[in-house]
Formats: sequence, structure tokens, C-alpha cells
Amino acid sequence: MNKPLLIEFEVTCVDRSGATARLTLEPVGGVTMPMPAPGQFVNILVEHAHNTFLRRPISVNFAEPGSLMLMVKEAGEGTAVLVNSLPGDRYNILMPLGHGFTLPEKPEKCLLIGGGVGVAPLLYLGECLRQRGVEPVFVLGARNRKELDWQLPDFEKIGKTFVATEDGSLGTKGFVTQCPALDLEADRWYVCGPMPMMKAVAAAARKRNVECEVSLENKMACGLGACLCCVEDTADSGNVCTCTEGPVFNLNRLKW
Amino acid sequence: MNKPLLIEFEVTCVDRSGATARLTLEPVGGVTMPMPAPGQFVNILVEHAHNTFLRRPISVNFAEPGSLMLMVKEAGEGTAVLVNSLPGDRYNILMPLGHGFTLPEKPEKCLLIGGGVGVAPLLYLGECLRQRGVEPVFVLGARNRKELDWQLPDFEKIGKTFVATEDGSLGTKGFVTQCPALDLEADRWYVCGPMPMMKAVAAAARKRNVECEVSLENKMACGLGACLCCVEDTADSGNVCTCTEGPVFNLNRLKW
Amino acid sequence: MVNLNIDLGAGLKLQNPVMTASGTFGYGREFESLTDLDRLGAIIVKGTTLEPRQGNPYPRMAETPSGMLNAVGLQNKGVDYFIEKIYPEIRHYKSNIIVNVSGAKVSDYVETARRLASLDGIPAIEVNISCPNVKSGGMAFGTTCAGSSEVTEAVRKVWPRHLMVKLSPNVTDITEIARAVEGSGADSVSLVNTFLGMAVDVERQRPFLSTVTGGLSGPCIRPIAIRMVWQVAKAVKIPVVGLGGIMNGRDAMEFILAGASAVQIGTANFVHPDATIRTVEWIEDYCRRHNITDFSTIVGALNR
Amino acid sequence: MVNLNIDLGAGLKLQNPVMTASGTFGYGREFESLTDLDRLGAIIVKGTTLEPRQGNPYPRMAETPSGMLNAVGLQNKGVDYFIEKIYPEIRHYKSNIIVNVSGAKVSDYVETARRLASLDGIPAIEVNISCPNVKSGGMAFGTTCAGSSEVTEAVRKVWPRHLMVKLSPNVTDITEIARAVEGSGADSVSLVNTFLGMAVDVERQRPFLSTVTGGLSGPCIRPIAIRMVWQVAKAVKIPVVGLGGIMNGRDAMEFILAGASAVQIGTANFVHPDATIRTVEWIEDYCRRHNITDFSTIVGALNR
Repeated sequence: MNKPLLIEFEVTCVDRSGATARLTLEPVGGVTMPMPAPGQFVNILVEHAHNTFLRRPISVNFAEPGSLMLMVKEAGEGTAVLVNSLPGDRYNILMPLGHGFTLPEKPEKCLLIGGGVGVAPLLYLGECLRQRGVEPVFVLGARNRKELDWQLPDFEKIGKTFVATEDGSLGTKGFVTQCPALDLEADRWYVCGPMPMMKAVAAAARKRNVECEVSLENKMACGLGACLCCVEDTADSGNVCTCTEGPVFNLNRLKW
Repeated sequence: MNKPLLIEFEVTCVDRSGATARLTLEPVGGVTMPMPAPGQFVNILVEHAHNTFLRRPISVNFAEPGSLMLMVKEAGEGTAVLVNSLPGDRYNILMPLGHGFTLPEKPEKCLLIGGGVGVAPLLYLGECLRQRGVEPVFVLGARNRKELDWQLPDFEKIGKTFVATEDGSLGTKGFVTQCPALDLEADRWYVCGPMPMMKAVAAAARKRNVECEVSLENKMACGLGACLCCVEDTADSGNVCTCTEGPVFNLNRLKW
Repeated sequence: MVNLNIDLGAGLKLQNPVMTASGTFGYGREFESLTDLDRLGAIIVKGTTLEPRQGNPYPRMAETPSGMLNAVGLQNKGVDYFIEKIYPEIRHYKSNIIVNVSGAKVSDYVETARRLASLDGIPAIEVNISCPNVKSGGMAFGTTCAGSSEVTEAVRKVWPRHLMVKLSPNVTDITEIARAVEGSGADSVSLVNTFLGMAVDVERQRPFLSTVTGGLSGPCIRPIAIRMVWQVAKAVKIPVVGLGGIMNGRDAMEFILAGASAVQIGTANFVHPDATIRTVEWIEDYCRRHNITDFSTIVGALNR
Repeated sequence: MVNLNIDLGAGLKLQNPVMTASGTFGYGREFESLTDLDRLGAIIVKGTTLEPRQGNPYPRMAETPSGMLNAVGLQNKGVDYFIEKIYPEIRHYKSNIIVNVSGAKVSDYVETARRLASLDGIPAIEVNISCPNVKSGGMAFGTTCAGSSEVTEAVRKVWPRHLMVKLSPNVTDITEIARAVEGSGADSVSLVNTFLGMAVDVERQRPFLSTVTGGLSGPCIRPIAIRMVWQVAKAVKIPVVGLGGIMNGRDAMEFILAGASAVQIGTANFVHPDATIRTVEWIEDYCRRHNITDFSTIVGALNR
């Protein structure tokens, strides 16, 4: 796995929809960006926010050699600055961080289940699976059409995509757990989204006895396993750092 | 005198030269800007600086109904954000503040002596004097030509302008105190600049027994006379607030 | 409709829980064009001493991360000047006027309080035993139980109305001091005053303040202040007034949930001169959003 | 050429005055790709206890203005695990390795120190009598002279090399504690540990930390920490190691001018993982700019 580095990035493109933006960033000065594994994240320094002290951890939405995409949803002052980025803005980014999704050794049936801004890392995961000969199937949840439709073409390029929206404005009405696509035969589920959604999906996975990995969003500081703030209480080892042993955990390790 | 108000301004124009910028700002939403008196200042909130907590006091460089000009020199993180402003940026400004220059009752011979970024308030003072029938004479000091030449046309439009530069690249070589223009007959001197320069000019004023006002730059917080941080020890009243009784003081009040 | 009234006892009834912190709001007049001086819980005016004081030499201020240091040193024109010249000009505000009282010796506090007692429009004084910027008195009293009690008891004898005592955070156990002050007759405690701090101009190799050390205030100290309010609210029965780095209504609610019956806005006035009134409005809106009809029910309502 | 060496006595010689603060730098390895682990004054590793500890439940962290609260609670795998598994992997660093030692009872500190004494590559331990996040021990020792002395004296008997004691800032008079510790055999004092603080999620009406209160660190506390270092440096003869919100070389120089012979970089490592080495470089450049050839001459050189 690539060791974390501090790299200066420049924003080259900003796609915005409401309070969410997808930033495309490229390293400044010809520096080589270490390729992240799917499910890994970055820790980004937001210097021009008044009340922000720590870096902001953001999952990798997509990566290609020399180019990084981050999906950011405004949740406070730091993310607000990120969402309002303009091409040419620069950010100091610590990356790649954490332990990502487990890629199957041989082609398997994989369901990639996301909710809200949690769909972001599944795009990159889907692409990495596709490159390994897996045909990923996405099941994506959102509050409404507006939240998701601008991102759909990217997912659809990679794999079959099912959608559930709370207001029914796109796809199945309701939560992803109500989406019939969850009944598709699958060897492995990858899950990322808000906590209640992940817990509901995890319960469904347990019932179906399917291998399941979830990506946690515990509050963290360093991202390096030094501050011990972001711990998750695991069945096997007690408190472990989400930033280094996660953010992706096999469901069996969690006390959910 | 106009009472201070909190007004949202938008930057409409930025002229930059090196680490100094002149911002033109207009109130947002058709709010009427109270006209400042010459020598008054504003206290500007810089929200997108990481380590800046207090507002930044900046003297009024020029004002017209509905339009305010501020000359800002980069001296730290807050002023750096101001200098790097772009048209469209917005700032919350507390203005007008302080006690400005005393305008003569009847036309008098006035010398306006400035140094460095301290030349800024003299432009507006000169214009106000001109409107009252005074022909202001400027004596401006700078380190070199580059620091001053971009501002000169504005001064020359208002009155006769003499220049001294430390490196001799423009006007007299040396400090303003070495400028022969100081020997011009004058009833009144107005002075603004770095402390050593002001003290030297004040000594010259005392020798010539000319009425002299200086504009101080004591570190301040509120700008309203509440925090009592920016005090100057006066001959008549002991510690008084620079932000309300100043920033302009008659030399006779100071213990220089 | 939200009822924002809060009764701190001993005759101090506030129309809402937002006061100004002493030394950050002058005598109110300085903010007349910027905030509504009739709509605050109370205006606590500048620290007042028996004799006029020139305060400390300039420089008195240094900006620090999310805060500032000050070393004003209780500059004021003395209690008689306040009574004769200032009070008549500010007594008409519909907000309560509270006078902050400081002194170098116990007898100074007593005599200042005694003179203020003649002003029937002053429902409360705040006794400052926690100013870090004076050589004698101030914080020296506030860092021991004995000193705090001594001042409180003495002032109690001459001050007939609400007696608030302002505590220093520069102590090992602030609940001890709060209990001592409560036992000596205080009607409420306000906390925290500033932390003793220092900043160095490394290029000139000298302190930024003429006094070397000064009082640290601003949002930087807020987490410590909230913790102290939380501790004290559990330790005493009298109302607790919370302050320390409150910039807005959200910050104020942290203190209130932790046990403060009212709050003071201090350093925020220097940055947002309308912070007080905006805090009142935010709290009102908060109560509405949370279906709280009576503000007093949310005091100390922190869930564990 | 600037000589950045500094000798803290009792065998602790640093190649430069920059150390990492315990609990903010793991065991160094976590930062291997980000900073030069051979070029630091010392790496002070995570707080180590006699038995393994799980620490406090999540959530353990809250961001605050210019700082953060943590409530880790000394999570670590115990001293034997450190000796057997970790020490062999980090002993090759050319920076000094210092172990931070904590305990619930005096005998825990003693036994942990005794076991560490077998590691000849550890020139010093830092005794933590100031952790605010554990129910017993920790800060309870560090807030009284008697408690501080008791731990220091007991550890002194079993620890043969440099003994650094880390002080709590949550006290009325830190010079008292420093003198007590000096009198009990400490070779140096490091200060300050975190301030006890608290933050409230006002919408959910509950504390952000599982433990309600936690330790406040970051630049927000720096002015208080500098003041304490300045006071302690005048009060004791042993070297003072300064920490508290140092983000860069400039901040470090504030402490050094105030009297710190060396500094620790803590929370800054979470924001700028290369903060340590950048601080070394900044200090070297500062000395060059100010014509200081020997770093030790600038310690405590504050002009008044």
C-alpha cells in the first residue's frame, strides 16, 4: 500500500449541484500522485476557513494517474470552503490514507450500496472492480432526484445502477433497503452511507449471510493512527483506529 | 459626525502594486454609506483568514457617495486576504470610525506629509481641503519609485506634490524630512506614516512652531472606544482611546 | 411565543438571558448605533473602582489564535464620576444596568458598592475578584477561598440588592471558590474572567504587552469556560452566569445547556458589535425550533 | 553554522530542541513517510501504562476554535508490549526515544519505569501526572504538590536516567508544583499538558465527548502555556520543556524566549504531519538571521 504523503494539489474542475461539489484536482509541479486504493480517503487542509482547525477527511470519489476526484458535501465551514472552490485554488492534501475495500481474488457478484454523499467512494470502487473483470451493480439511495441524477451517468458507465429516493422522484420510492435490487444474487456487498442506512443494510446483509464491508465516517483528527480519536470498538481487537484499520471494515468485526 | 454602522460592502475594483492594493468598495443592496470625515478609518472583518480573529482597522483612502476606497498593505494574514481580494468579494465593515483631521475654518496653507502606506488618508484629506478652497501641498515619502508612482497621479490631480524616496529613484533622495518642500510656508501640517517618520516630522514641526496633526496607528480591537486597548498617553488627559479621540491628534496633546 | 425571561433572584429579573461582559461594551453608549440597548438582559458596564485609574501603559493588546490578550488594568474614571456623569445618561435604557466593581483592597470594594447603592436604577453589582491585570487586589482575591469570601462578605454588608461575583478561571478547583462565595452571601456567580496569558514578539524578542502577561479571552477559552460552568452549576444552588468566548447564540446555548441561567457576551462585541442582539434572536429562534416555550426550562438540560 | 544542540542534563542530550509531544506522534513510525525521524531532538512516544488499556469510548474528539478536545484516555497496549514489540522497531532512529509513563496508582508508575529501565536505548522517561482523561491517577496527582512529589520521588528511586515530569496547567500556581517536582528529583519539567474542557452539541443537547470533559490542546491554549513556562522558568533551576499549541518555529521561539530549553510539538502533528522537522528548520534559520551561533544562548533571552 502506498505510504501517505503531503501533496499540493490544484483544483482543475468543479462540478456543483446544490450544496455538493465534485472537485477534480491535480498535483502541482509535476509531483507524482500515489494511486489510492478504492475506499481510501484523503485528509485535506482548508486554510481559508475562519473556524476550521483540523484537516477534513474526504473519501476518494475517483482517481486516475495524476488526477484525483473528491465529492464534498457542505456540512460546516471547512466543507463550505471546499464546495465553493474555484479552478486554480490550491489545497495541501495528505494521501492516500486508510484501509480500503477488499477486492475479490476472482470475479464475484458484487453489490455496491450507497446513500447520500456515501455513494462517492463506490464510483472508484466500481471502476477498480470492473478493471478486475467484476461487473459491479450499484444500488444508490438519495433524498431526491436532484441529489443524485447529475452523478448517475458516471455510475451507469461502470455498471448496472439501481436507485431509490426517499421522495420517489427517481427509482424506487423509499430507502435503499426497500430497493428490490438488494435481492439480486450477490457474493459481496460494499456499503457506504449515513449510519442508520448502513446499519439497516448491515442487518439485511446478516440476514442474507452475504459477505459485507462497510465504510465508516468516525470523526477523526490526524488520519494517521496517531491521535486515537476515531476508534471503532471491534469484536476482535477492541478499539481500533478507523483511519488506519478502516475506514472500511468487514461487518463481522463490528459490534453492530 | 456620522455614527458607526455595520455595512456589507462589495469589492468593485482592485488596483495592485506589489504587496499593496487599493480596493474600491460599494455597499451591497442599496444601503447608504455614511460619508467619513478625512482621517477617519474603518474596521473590516476578514472572515477567510485562518488565524485572524479581530477586525482590521484601515484608514479611508478616498470616499465618494456610495463608494469607499481603502489602501491596504500586506502585513499579516488578515491584510494578505484583503490585498488578494477580487471584484465581487464581500466584506462586513464597521464605519466611519474615529476622530479625523481638523479642517481649517478659513483657507490656510496646508502641508500634507505622508510616508509609506501612511500616504493613504492624505489623499482624501487633500480632496476635502480642496473642496473648501485650500490648495493642499503633498510631501510624500516612500522607499522607492515603485511604491509610490502608481498613486502619484491621484495626488497630483488634487494638489502640488513633492516626493522623497529613500533610494532616490523618485524625487528627493532621503526621508521626507530631507525634502526641501518642508520649508514651504505653511500654517498647518498633517502627518501620517511610520512612527519614526512621524516623530521626525513632529520634531521639525515643533522647531518651526507650525500647527501639526498626526494620525496614529496604535494596535486596536473594537474601534469603538470600548476595549481601551489602543490608548495613547496624552499630556492633557492621560490614556485616551486612539480609536475615538484619534486616530488624529494635535501634536500638542502627545508626549512625544 | 417564547418566554425568554429569567429571574436570577434577589430582584434581578432579566427580559432575556443575554448580558454584556464588563469591559467589552463600555457604558453601552458606544454601541448605540449598532445594537438595541433596550433589548438586552443586562448591560454590565466597565469595571469601576473607588478612585480614577489610568490603567496600564500601551501596548495593552495582542491578537492570539481565536482570541486576544488584554492588559487594560481597569482604566476608569472612578465611581463618583460614574454616578454623576455616566449613570444619568444611561439609566433610561430598558435593559438592566449592572456595575462591575473592582478594588485593590477590601475597603475599596466596600466603599464603591456603598456609593453605588444610592442609585436605585442599579439592580445588581458584579464584584470582580478575578482581574488578572492589576498588581494588587483583583485576581489575588479570586484565587483563594478565603480571599473570595472576605470580599464577598464585606460587600454583602453594604450592598442591598443582587450581588453577583465574577470568578477567576486561574484556579485548580473553581467549584471550591464558587461554594465559598455562595456561602458568603453572593446571589449569583459569573464565570469565567480571563485566563492569565502571554505572547512574545519573537523578532524583537520581547513580550507584546507592556505588562508581559495579560488576560486571554475569546473563543479559544470557550471549552474551558463551559467545563467550569458545568462543574459550578452542579456545585452551587445560586444561579450561574456563563461567559468566555461566546460569539453567537449557538455558543451561548452551550453554556446554558451546561447549567448557565444567563450568559455574558464579551470579546465578541469587538468583532461583531451587534453580537448581543443577534444572540438574543438566535436563542429565541432555537427555543422555537425545539418547542421550548419557557427559556428557563432549558437551563442545564444537557443529556448525558 | 548554528549549533542547535541542547543538553537537558542527566544524560539527555538533544541534537536540536524539537521533540514530539506524547500521544500526538504515535511511535514515530506513523510519520515515517512525512518527516525525518532521525533529525528530531526526541520522539516522545504514546503514554504507556503497566497494563494494556482500551481507553474511553468513541466519540473522543471535538474540534474547537483553534484547537481540539480529546478524551482518548491513555489507550495503549501496556509496557511489556512496548518493550517486546515496539521498542525493537523504533530503537534505530537517530532521535532520542523518550517514553511517556502514566498510571492509576504510584506503584503503577514505579513498575512501568522499572521495566523500561532495562532498555538502554531510552535516555529518559516523561512522567505524566497530568492526563485529564482518566478516572484515577493522572491529573489527580498533578494538581497537588504532595501528589506530584509522591509520584516523582517513587519513580526517581527506580529510574536511573533523565526524569522529565509533565505538569498539568489546571492549577492555581504551576510554579508550586514545578518546585515540588524539582525537589523530588526531577531532571526537567515539561509543560503544559491539556486543559480540562468541554463542548456541547446544542442541537442534540449533549456533550460531544463520551466522557463529557476532555483535554483541550492546540494554538488556543498557547498564550496560557507560554505564561506558565515563563513563570516556571523563573521558579526552578532544572530545564523547562515548553509545549502547548506550537504549530511552527515562530510559536516554538515564543516558548524558548520565555525560558524553555526545548519544546514539544503536539496537536500540530495532526494538522501538519511535517510540523516537527519544519520547526527545526525554522529555528535554525531564525538563529542564522539573528546571528545566534549557539542555540542555548537564546533560551530565556526575552527582553523586558
